[in-house]
Amino acid sequence: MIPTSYYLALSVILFAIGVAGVLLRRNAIILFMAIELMLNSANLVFVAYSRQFGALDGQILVFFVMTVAAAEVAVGLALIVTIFRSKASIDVDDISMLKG
Amino acid sequence: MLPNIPELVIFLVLAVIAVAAALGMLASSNAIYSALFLVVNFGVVATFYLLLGAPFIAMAQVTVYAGAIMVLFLFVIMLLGAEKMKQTSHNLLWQKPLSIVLIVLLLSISFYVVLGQGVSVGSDLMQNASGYGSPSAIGTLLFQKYLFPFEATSILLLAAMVGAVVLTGVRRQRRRIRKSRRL
Amino acid sequence: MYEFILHITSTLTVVTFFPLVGVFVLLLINKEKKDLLRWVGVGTALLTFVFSLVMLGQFDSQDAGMQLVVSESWIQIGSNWSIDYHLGVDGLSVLLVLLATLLTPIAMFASWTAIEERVKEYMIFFLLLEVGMTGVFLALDLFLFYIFWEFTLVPMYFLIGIWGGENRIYASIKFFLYTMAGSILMLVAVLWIGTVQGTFSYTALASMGNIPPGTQRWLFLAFAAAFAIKVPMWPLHSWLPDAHVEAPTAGSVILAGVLLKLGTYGFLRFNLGLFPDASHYFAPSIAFLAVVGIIYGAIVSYPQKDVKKLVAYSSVSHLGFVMLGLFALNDRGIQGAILQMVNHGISTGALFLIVGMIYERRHTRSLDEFGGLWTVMPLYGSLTLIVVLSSMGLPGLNGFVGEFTILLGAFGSEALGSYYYSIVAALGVILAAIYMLWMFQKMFLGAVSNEKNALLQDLNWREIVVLVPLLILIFWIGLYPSPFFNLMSASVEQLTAALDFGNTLVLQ
Amino acid sequence: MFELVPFILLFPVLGLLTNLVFGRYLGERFVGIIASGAVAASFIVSVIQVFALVNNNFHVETVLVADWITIGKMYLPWQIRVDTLSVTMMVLVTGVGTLIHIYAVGYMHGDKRFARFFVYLNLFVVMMLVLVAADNYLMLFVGWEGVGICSYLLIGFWYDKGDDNLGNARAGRKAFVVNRIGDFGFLIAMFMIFGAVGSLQFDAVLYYFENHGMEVGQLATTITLLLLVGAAGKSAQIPLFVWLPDAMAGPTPVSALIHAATMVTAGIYMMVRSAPIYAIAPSSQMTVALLGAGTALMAGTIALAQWDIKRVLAYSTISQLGFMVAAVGLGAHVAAMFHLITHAFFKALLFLSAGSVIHGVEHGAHKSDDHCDPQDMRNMGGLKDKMKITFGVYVVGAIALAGIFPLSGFWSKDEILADAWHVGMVEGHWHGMTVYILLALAAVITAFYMTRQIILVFFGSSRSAAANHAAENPPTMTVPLIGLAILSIVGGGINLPWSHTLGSWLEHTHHFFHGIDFNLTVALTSTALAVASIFVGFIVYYRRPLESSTAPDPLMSVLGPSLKFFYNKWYIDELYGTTFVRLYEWKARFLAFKVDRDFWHDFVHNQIILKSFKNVSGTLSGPVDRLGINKFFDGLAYSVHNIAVKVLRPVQTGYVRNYALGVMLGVVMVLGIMLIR
Repeated sequence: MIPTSYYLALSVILFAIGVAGVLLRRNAIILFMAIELMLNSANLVFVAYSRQFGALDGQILVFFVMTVAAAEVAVGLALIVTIFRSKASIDVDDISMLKG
Repeated sequence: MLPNIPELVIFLVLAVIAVAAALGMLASSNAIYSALFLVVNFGVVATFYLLLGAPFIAMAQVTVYAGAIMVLFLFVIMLLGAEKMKQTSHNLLWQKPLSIVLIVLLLSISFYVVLGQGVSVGSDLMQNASGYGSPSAIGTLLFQKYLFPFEATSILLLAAMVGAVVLTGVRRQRRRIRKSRRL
Repeated sequence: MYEFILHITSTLTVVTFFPLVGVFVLLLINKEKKDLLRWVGVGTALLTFVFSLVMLGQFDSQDAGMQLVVSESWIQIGSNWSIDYHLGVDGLSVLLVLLATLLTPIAMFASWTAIEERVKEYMIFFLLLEVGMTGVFLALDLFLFYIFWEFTLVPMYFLIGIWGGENRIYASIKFFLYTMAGSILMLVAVLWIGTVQGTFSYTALASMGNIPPGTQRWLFLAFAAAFAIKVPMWPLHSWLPDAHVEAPTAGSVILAGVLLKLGTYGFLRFNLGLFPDASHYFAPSIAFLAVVGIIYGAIVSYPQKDVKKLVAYSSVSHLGFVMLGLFALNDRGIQGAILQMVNHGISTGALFLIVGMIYERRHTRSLDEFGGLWTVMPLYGSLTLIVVLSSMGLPGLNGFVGEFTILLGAFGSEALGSYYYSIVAALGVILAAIYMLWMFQKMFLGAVSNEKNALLQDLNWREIVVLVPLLILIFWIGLYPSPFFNLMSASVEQLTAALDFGNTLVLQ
Repeated sequence: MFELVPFILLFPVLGLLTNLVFGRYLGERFVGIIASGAVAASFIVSVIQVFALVNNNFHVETVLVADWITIGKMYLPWQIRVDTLSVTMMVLVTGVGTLIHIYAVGYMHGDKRFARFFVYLNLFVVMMLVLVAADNYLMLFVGWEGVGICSYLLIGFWYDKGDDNLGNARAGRKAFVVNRIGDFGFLIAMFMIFGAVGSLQFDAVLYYFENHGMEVGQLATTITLLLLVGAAGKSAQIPLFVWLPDAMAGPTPVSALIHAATMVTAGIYMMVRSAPIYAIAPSSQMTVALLGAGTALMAGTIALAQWDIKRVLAYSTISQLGFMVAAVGLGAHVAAMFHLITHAFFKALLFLSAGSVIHGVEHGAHKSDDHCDPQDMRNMGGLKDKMKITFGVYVVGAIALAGIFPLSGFWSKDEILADAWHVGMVEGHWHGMTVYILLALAAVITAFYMTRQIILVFFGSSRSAAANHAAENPPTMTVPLIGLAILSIVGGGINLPWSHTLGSWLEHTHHFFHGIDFNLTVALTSTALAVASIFVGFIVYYRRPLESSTAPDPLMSVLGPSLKFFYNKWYIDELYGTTFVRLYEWKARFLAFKVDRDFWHDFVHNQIILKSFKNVSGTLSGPVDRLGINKFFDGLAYSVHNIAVKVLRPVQTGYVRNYALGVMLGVVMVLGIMLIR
């Protein structure tokens, strides 16, 4: 049996990569993918601990995280589509109308 | 219960594939490639779920994440033709180095915590009876203890759908507003 | 739930808060339907009067203590601070409540044609005023009393401020600030009593009666400050003429008819009730101020050019009598004073109605404009004559009964010491005749000099209906006042006994 | 028999109410019938009471109508007292009242406020009966002020006439205010009585004073003096008589009924009623006697010089009242009551006949439309053959008033003089003699001015066209005149010196009402004096009759300046006017405008409170607030603003990734902190 700490280590790495994606990449879609990745790493931790404590609640939470992710993607992409239609670019840095 | 070697090997191999796929998603300049890399990553994570005794979640992972969401991504990428991003100039000067520092910092802290003395991960992994992660178990738990969150998420999804439709269907709406103003 | 309904339908709560039902109904009605608004307003006031008659039915005049008591704990602050919703009626307050509930419908009915704009707000303010007034008379919890006392100010302020005469703003602000300033001291005293004595309820405080004479004095003065302004006693009266001159007719009817009685009732209930020794100590000085008020009010009203100012100063003089009666500290004086409060409410209320009627026709109040109205408006002249005689204290009408008992009480009262108070006060009777007949002569006698007076038409049925109940009362109290005296004799007996007991304390 | 008593009061009230309500719709005749009928009915009932009293062997009866004020031990009921004194007054009031009502029907014919006049007259009779029938001082006081207000209303009946249309109203107000001053004294007396006795019922009070005798002498003196003030106010004695002459502004029946027969006698009735209190206060009795005699003489002198026919009679009434008050002062209560009754007869007669003269002259003036003052004797003269009945009746009244032998005036006036003589000579009190001398002088003057009046009015030639066309009045007026004339002639019979019928009759009320035996010398001297003065009057006026209405008074040659002094009423009106009235006006104006408005309202209120408040709030708001606190906080706000602009705005770059970086920074810091702690 692989100890849960390994899974944790893995999910942290994935999480870090996700964060790097968000911070570094300028393409909005890649950004979304990075977020999906981060969520996925969180799921991993949930399932790992669910196995460790033997309680299915962890998995239920994963289930909910998934639905949230799906909803978030749907809305996100719709946003990208509309922004693209008005700005003809999905570069995150172009969208800075709300400058202070 | 120390991990027996073959299991460890499988875990490490899969782990490496997952990380590689993630880095690939990150580095690839073409959006489609990164999307595909992500699909691979999701697949590997699904297998991890199987290892961790959560077959239903694994299946859900594959169908929902890899299937639905990534397909959506691909669809949007194709719709917008965003495979090749034209490099625009204004890059934020100190964005890149600071973020790398922060990521490294994050990694170091978490590793310190995870592998160090912090979390007593405990090796007494209980090997539950079979059908631990089976759909019937999850189903019973889901519809008893978590009934309310379940209903709430359904509303969330509904809202997301409506939102998406409204956002994208903007053109027809604008014409109706302009007409009312002219009356 | 049942207990809650039972509590709600206890008579005193109904009498006090029924007008709020009227206010609610008024709010629903569209403000253009003026007549409907007026009918609802007057209807509610009449219904409240009917309820107060029901209260009178349940009132047993032999029992001297508080009756129909309603007591619910209302605000609980910490351990010893309990302000409770405590109402009760006894001999002292029953007549005044009836006066309030009688005068309000009359005043509202009288302003039927006088008020044309913003009728809805007018009716609402009037009903709120009635709630305040009945509340003051019935409240037995000092804090609740204070709340009602301040509450009456607000509607009156608006009544004068919105529907008043030319510089009504000045008058209403002055009225408001004057009374407010006075009542601040009272608030301090109320709070002091609440904390030290541990309870706000009047009945408990009255029975405890262990306030040492020293503190009683400054408490007496604190209360007296608020009430003296309201009465108004002599030096603090300069708000009254302005308030009366600027107030609309119905406003000054209620202002003179009932609001001035809040002051005297306050003296009677709280100063005499709670601080017997201080009352004995201050009786001569307050009687002196009262007598000065009588003479000053009577003399000053003679040369006034404005009828309402004349009647206002006459109120100063009449209420001087009431104060003299109160501080004679014997049963004749106090019963006379209470009856005089009612009489003054009736006769001065009627006087203001009459002034209102001529104001509605001629839109002026200066005496020189009138003359010879009796030939033009015979009925109006005769009714005014009766009211003038009643307020002048002609024997056989209501004014005399009150004044005579007060003077008799003041003459023989040992609390006042000397009988000169009552002799000088009796001079007021002569001066009253002078300015009252002067007013009557300037308005009604002589030939019709001013041609504008020639074509005035006499009273219409509405104005007659407004005056009739007051006239009936004028004759009834004048000829057969014993039912009124019986109502209050038991409670006054109890009060004078407590006062005499207090008296012996001072003498030791 | 006594349960009928309340009806005495009830009838006039019913008459009053019917006329008040239906007055406008019933014709003049019907209103007159109701009013006089009501008074006649109560006259009949009061006569019945006389017989009831007789067979109740004169025992006092009290009938409770209702209880009025009861507080603690103070009990004041509406209670009617039927004893010999009150019944006599009731009979007098209702009897004379009825005759005058009948007369008034004729006199007021054609007046547009006819019904209202009879309402007031009935109201007056009710109030007078309340006064007379009262069983306690307070009910008496109710009647007292009641008749006062009725006299106010009736004097000012023609309120739109009189000089500059306000004269009558002003006269009414003057009458009421002066009465009220008298009532003030009465009020204080009542308080003292109640203070001492604890009740105001006559029996209790008089019993108290009779028993305590002299040791309450001091209290009794003050009470009696205060009662005197009240009586002086009501019965027009020296200090407070000024209102009666002006009261002539009212219609003549009013003057006859109120200002001759009934109301003015109320003061005397009250003093007779409280005789026991006077009995134990000799000093106040003396003052009463002297005051009465003084008034009698003074009023007589003024009457001497008046031209207005009614004013002469008014002053003569004052002087006759002086006689009665003097009699009460001397303790001769029976003589006072006797004179009161006879005076009521012949003075009412004189007034009514004067009224019919005025009415006749007015009638003449309308016919010949020569508008001269119908009441001024200078425009009259030679009326004896034009108004025969009035002339005859007038002479009877004049002779009765002068006190010539067979008529009532002689007996009553003579008894008073006899009493004065008795007190002066027999009991040796000096004030008795002075009173006798004053009263004798007054009697002489009375005889003189009556002859003057008769000659001026009836003899000689008529000095104006109006007088020339004067005509006799209809029977409704002349019949009561004749009735009253008969009463004046026969009136003396009720108390002939040897029979003392009235004396014994009144004795049942108080034991010390006693008549004194006939004193021939006094009688002879007074008659001789009267005849002499008539003769002198005859010489002065008949031999050199007045030619024109503007000719000076022949008496001027005789008395000269003092006549002018008398004519101007000893300048008392002017004296009062300047001292009291003007002083009061000035003080009232000073108090009202200077003290109350200028000082109190403007100065204290606007200057001190308002101005100071404005200054304080001004200073507070100006330098303190605007410069101080405000500036400080502005500065604070400005600095906050700078920080925001310089530092915080650039943070909001608008790039999503920056924000993500921020979030990441936060996450890392939180982890670090959790790790360390």
